[in-house]
Amino acid sequence: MDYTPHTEEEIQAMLEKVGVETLEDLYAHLPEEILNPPIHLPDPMPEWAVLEELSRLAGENLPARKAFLGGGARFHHVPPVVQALGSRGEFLTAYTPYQPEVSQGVLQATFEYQTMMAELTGLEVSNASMYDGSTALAEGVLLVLRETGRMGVLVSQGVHPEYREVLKTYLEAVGASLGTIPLEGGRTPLVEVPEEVGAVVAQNPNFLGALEDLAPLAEAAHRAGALFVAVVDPLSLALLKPPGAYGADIAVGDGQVLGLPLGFGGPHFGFLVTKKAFVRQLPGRLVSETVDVEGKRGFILTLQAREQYIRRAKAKSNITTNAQLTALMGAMYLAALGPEGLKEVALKGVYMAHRLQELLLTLPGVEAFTPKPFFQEFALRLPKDPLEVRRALARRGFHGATPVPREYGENLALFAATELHEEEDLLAFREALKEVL
Amino acid sequence: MDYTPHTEEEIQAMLEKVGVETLEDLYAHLPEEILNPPIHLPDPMPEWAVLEELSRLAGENLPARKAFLGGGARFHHVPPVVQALGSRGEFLTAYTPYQPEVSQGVLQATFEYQTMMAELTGLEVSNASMYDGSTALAEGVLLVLRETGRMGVLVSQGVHPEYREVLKTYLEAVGASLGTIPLEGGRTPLVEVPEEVGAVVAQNPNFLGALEDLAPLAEAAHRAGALFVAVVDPLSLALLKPPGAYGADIAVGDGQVLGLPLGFGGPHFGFLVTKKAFVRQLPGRLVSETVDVEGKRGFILTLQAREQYIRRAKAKSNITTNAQLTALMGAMYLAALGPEGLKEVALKGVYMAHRLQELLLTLPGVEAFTPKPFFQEFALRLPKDPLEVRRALARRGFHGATPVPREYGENLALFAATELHEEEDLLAFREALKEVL
Amino acid sequence: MNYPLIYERSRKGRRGLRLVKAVPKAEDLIPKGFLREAPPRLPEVDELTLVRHYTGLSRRQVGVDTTFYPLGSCTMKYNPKLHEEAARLFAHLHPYQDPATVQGALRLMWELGEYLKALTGMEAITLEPAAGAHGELTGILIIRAYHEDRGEGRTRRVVLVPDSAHGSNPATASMAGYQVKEVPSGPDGEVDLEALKRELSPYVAAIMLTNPNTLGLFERRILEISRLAKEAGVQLYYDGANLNAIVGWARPGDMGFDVVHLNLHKTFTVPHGGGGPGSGPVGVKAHLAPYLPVPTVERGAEGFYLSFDRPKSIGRVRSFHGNFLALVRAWAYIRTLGLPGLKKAAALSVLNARYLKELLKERGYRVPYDGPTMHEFVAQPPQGFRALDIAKGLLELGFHPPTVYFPLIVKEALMVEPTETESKETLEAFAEAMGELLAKPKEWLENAPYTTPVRRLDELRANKTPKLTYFDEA
Amino acid sequence: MNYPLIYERSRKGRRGLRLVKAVPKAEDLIPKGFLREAPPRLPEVDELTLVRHYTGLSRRQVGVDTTFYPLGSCTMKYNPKLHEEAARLFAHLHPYQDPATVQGALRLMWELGEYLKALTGMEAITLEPAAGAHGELTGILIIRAYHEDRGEGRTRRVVLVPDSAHGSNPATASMAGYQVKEVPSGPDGEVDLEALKRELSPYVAAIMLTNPNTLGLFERRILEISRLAKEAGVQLYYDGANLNAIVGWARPGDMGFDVVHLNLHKTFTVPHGGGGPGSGPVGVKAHLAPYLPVPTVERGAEGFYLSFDRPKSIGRVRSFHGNFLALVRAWAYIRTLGLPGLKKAAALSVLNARYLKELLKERGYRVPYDGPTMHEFVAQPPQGFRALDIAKGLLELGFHPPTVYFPLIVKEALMVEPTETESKETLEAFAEAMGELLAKPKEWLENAPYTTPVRRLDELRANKTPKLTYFDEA
Repeated sequence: MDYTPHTEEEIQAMLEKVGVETLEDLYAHLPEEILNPPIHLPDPMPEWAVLEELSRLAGENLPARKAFLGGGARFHHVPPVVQALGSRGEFLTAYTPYQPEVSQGVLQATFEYQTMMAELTGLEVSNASMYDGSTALAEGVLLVLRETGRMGVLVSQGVHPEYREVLKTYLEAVGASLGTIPLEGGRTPLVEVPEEVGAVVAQNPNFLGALEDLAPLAEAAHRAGALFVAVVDPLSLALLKPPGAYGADIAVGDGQVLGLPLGFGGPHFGFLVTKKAFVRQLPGRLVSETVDVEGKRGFILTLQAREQYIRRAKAKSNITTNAQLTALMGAMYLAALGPEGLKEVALKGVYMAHRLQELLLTLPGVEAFTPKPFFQEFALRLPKDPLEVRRALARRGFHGATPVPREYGENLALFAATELHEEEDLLAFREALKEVL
Repeated sequence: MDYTPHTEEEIQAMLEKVGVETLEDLYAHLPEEILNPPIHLPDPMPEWAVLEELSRLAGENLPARKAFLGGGARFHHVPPVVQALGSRGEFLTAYTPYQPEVSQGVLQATFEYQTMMAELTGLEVSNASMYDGSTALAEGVLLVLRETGRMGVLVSQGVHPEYREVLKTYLEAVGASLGTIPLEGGRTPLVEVPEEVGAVVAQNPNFLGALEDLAPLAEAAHRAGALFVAVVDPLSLALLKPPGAYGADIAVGDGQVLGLPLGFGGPHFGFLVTKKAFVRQLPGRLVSETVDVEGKRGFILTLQAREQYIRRAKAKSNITTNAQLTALMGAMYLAALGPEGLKEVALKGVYMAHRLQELLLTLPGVEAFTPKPFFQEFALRLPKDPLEVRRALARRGFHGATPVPREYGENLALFAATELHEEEDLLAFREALKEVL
Repeated sequence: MNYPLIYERSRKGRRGLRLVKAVPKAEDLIPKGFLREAPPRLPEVDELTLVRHYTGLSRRQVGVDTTFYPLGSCTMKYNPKLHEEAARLFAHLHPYQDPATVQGALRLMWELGEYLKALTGMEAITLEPAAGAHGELTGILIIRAYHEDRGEGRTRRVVLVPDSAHGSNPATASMAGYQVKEVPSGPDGEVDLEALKRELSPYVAAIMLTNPNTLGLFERRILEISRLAKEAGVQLYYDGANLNAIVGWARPGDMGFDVVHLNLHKTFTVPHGGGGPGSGPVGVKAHLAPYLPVPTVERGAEGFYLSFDRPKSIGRVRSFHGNFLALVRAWAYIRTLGLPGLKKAAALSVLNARYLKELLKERGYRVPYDGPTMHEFVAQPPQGFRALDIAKGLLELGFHPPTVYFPLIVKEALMVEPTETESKETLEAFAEAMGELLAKPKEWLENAPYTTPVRRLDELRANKTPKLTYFDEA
Repeated sequence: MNYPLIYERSRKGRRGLRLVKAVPKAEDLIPKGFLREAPPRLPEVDELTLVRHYTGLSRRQVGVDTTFYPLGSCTMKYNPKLHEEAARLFAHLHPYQDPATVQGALRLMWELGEYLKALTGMEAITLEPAAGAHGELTGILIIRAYHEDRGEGRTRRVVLVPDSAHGSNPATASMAGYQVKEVPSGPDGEVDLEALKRELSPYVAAIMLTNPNTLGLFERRILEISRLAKEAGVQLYYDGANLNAIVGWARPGDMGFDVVHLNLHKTFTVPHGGGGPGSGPVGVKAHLAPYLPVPTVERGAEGFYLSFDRPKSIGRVRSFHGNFLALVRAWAYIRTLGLPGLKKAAALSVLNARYLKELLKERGYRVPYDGPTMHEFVAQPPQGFRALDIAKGLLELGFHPPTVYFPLIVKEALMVEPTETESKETLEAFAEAMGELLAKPKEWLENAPYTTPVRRLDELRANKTPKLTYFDEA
């Protein structure tokens, strides 16, 4: 099974037309030394056997439907309606909409996505998506460096450690320097912003789940001529003050919490939203409304001079493939829930997370670490190595206690609760945790 | 969550327009005694909780992916491509195509289905589908009685016992009589067909899996002025002589083996195929090619004067909803495999079933019952009650040994193998059966 | 340009799905005499061609997912995508598995039966019938078995149906061997009680009613009808096609009905699938329980099981255990809405229909039986317009038309059922379009539609020289 | 009529999905200062409206599932539906689960890594990058780290790319802080070897090549190029966008490449999704393995695990473990085809392109670099025709056009890649259409398309006064 339609007769007729005798002849001009290398792959299988083998592999995993794991990805409901619409063949198998006349589906849906992300963040312009939250952050900071012409970046320790690592990789590439603002009491303190710093970055809710008032830091950044980049949880923005309202020039984040399957970490999507003033520095695709020759409304890729396939070495980024489909599914999720529905989902998780903390703090040796109020996750100090705790919980069929890197302190672990948890789930989890501590 | 779009304001505005004050008022003219009865239902749940509860229920089942169960439904591969195409929203949520201008999708696909079923059976006219194999048989026999004006039916014991039960129910309703031809040596013997008999019915492969040469019986039926109805396995027809070639006037059967999920028994689809001569007696929907006002080819429901919504009490059947979507998925399956692919699937199962019989006959106390050659299932006589054997196998994670009704003999069970089985599966099953016998 | 048939896309020797690696030889397994001489002429296409073909066909098709679809008595409401995922959870169960390995499936069936009994006021139920008409046949056979059991089988040979009934009612009665007699509707569109009284006799086996009826009117004298029926020893049959109007608000059982069939693909959101598969459970009062078809799902000490222990049963009506995956969807729907949700849905289906009726009347449509209609109503275009042309004109304007020419007692009938899942502005847009059509030139209307995948088709030709397969010479 | 925006379908107070029964109050949980003052203006729609909106949008969109889509260098091949079902099996795994509970997922990643190494001739691999360009950046950073580690980081500041390269190549080099220098193509369309020699120096860090290149030509002097690179201490980078032409037949590793990125969404059938998500694994030779990003998947005594033990690593390039669900699809593809299937697919992708090239030449199209092209080729319309008009004309005839105006070294370029999953008659129909366009009146061409959901759009207006959100005043 190779999905090719050719019959033997057709292959013969086509070979004749192109003037060669065999399929091998099509490769005759390649250097002989490299042709037909020995390659060892498993034998082909019919599709039912592939599915069977995959089911076997899937069976070696313990899916974590009602998990209490946090750390930048959480268990939320994945609405079947979004999955069904997002897997329509036309959305799934289209390319980047370079021919707008036959791509209004993707283009209009992207325009709507851009609108929703701008609304959530309180900013003006969203691109069509980035790979994930971490690369959205890196690209957002690079945008700032281009805009400010500075090469210094100051990032709060409250930003997801993996995001900071990715940022570091990207910044080293362009020779920019990266400083860190250590958390104090689980929150980002107000610091002086040195002159060489172009971008100040903080996360809200931060990696430990705590809500932060970032307005003073944004103001400090602006006073120093820098721009402020906020890393945000899009679900939280149903409830929380949007970054645009506390002075962020750029908001970035990851869309997984908007109803996307966790998929062991991806694909989700990253978003990057900013002010109109910076639009010409924006990496990635952008869709604009326009009209056709008959005056009918239509949508089209715009400001393409920023992009690699036009601008090449002078492009704002090398990004081409992004996370279009998962971003559209995020938009479908937002539309499916609406402002009220989204707020309810946010609130329920906040409530359950606080309740969970309360319950877990009754266990001996467990101490609070993340200050209140937090969003849907929080860190606790455990009396044991969190790696061991996580494993012992898994043996009991529970997933919880995401180990927190040592830089934040010893024996810390993240716990999350969402709209999928009810009181009895929390109680059962507490019992399990009690047993393993 | 009730899937209604109305806001409170809209409801008020609409109530005003229709001249009542509350929703309750819409029921004010119903007799008071019956209004608002006490009804106890579980509380509403959000959809994630519904899915959770369903997953719990699904978890109480042991799905039978590589099962060896037979009896008119078997485990075959359910191709994802067919599932994906069949679940396109337009196919899923359309009604009966009474408005052909906007229903060419369903209509053309049905026309193609009709063609494929006619080809498989070697007959001329297929209706658009019946509920399942058993009701297709019942309706096929009723067609014959209308056509012949006789009230007697002779059915081979080789016909699936549940189909015969359904036939009995339908025949009693119209006061027709039903006689049975007992199997001899696992096959239908040639018998005299009495004059009052309008329909003679046999199944090939029969309920025990054995292949039958039904030409002599069909001839005997015709000699007596009766018509011959064949119950067939559509997958087998990739390989076997079609009923049209051995004298069947009508072929009926169940489509599950054409790549449909078992779904604990349904929905599958039934098919009913006959000769053009009998088309005006055919129950159910029929699609014909025609042209539109511009001469463009199109498809439309035809000969509707046969149907209940036109003919009412004089209709050929009361059928209206049929199994349109599952029938279309059967046609998709046939098109996905093509004649060669279907033949390969049929052959592999035949091969594996014979190999399975060979292996199981090595077990002490196990005796052959179905004569060779058979198709993809066969009966064995076990040294124990098949109900117990089936349960003991299930405890070991195997599904096999469909109990055969006593009328065929004591301690008989059906075993099946299909394209999904390989030698190692058969060996593992033999070991399990050995342990439980 | 004609959209190609899959046969026209076929190429000799082309292969799609290959499920078998090493193919055994037929001759080694099966004697030649059993084998077919020529392979069946099935399409030979690759997988991409298959996908393009059916994707393209689906794009030539409308459904509730694309279009407002107000077919009267069909209840074209939204089919939640949740239910498709729900059904997938149960895809791989064999009907003959050991019952111990399908306890979840059996429990679901048992629970659904309890819910449906509660909602209809019935005392026993079968989930076996595969569709509404199949349920009707089952129900009427149960009634027949009851009369026979009481020794009245030979005398009670007539089934009464109102002249506004669905065609399946008389067709069912015929299939069950009954003579059908029509009862006229009164001037208010409800059953003419006096006429009914005249027909009631020891020769009558059953009355089949839809309530609300096909005019959308609730039979207000239903308690009297059921009292009269009971006195005459006549069983009262409830056609559940229109249950959506009253579900949760009133129960056929409380109205005095003895038998009810439900269309899970109408009231309970199982998708119509272009005409099926559906599901048609039948609920009965206790006195009819002995006659239910087998098997039924029962709860015992060791769990749930399929019971065949029903000596007076009418027998089997279908193989296996009914359209189980349809039952899963109905279960999910009921559990999602609960009683409050079901009642709200019903009431809004009525409100939507009433509202739309007002809008259409404002635009010049007539409503001959303009009583307190419920989930549907029957309108007529103004004098001089044909229902058919209105329907075809609607297609051009992007709407699916209502049911036309039914019920038969209304000329040029347009039977409109908007359902509760449609929004106020959709109803308004539809009414707007209906109004617009009346202002179109006659010729425009008679030739509509124009931009659909095909235009008006030659039905006569299809009837006179039907071409029923690709290879048919017509 | 404009297709409505979801915002235009929105109604104040309307509700879709409700996931929470009892809603806690915000004020009880979070101090007011943290709360937003006004809710975000998100659409307020019911579920049916949502379904109709996006179903309708999808019907205004073409994809491989609907249409021949011969975009050069994009490899728009069939995306098996099997893979969607495969991905669903792994939907609910959290990236931070205990590794003991994700052994199946880790094994799949490890196995895929082994397959890709075998197919590219590489010795170590990362599955982390989320797309081709992301893989490019990763690969170039690895090269940079390597040079820096050897103390040549400060001198080697130039990356060479051919003038026919994908735009992402120079853009990537820039992002990695390199200066980009273009190497001209020779008259045969391959890299000008003499020009390349002139550019090679101790200041060069890497050469980025696509092979076959964007003209569809295999760089026949690749072994000499790689020898020269090696001698000059320059790392050779392979852009995998065009791997589909040679997969199984020849390996970048054997050609002397040091780094390879793969586009799983091209060669390995991950659907493009309207522009992503994809996946861009990067394979390297052993000397570059120390610099791979973390984490990598390793096999140990206790099973599979994520390894962070790579002290010279360039660091992380993405959160979590890459686009895992894309990896599942690629794994399924490779296991379905095996080596024979992959080689056949590659060869037929070449045959299809060669065949189509002949057909287009017969119809008057020119092929400026008409060498032994492989999976794609670059054509030009006859004098006087614009590639853009040909593209728009194709839309009217029901085809998706090829890539236009790329590569930049060919004027009015039409870059055609049919892929192996297209049938002979599809290629013929496409060529027929291409021929037909040349016979159309100039005016017809310049105004095409006519019957698409929208016609030619005002791009200038979008650029000058972009309107980027519904609420944007433009």
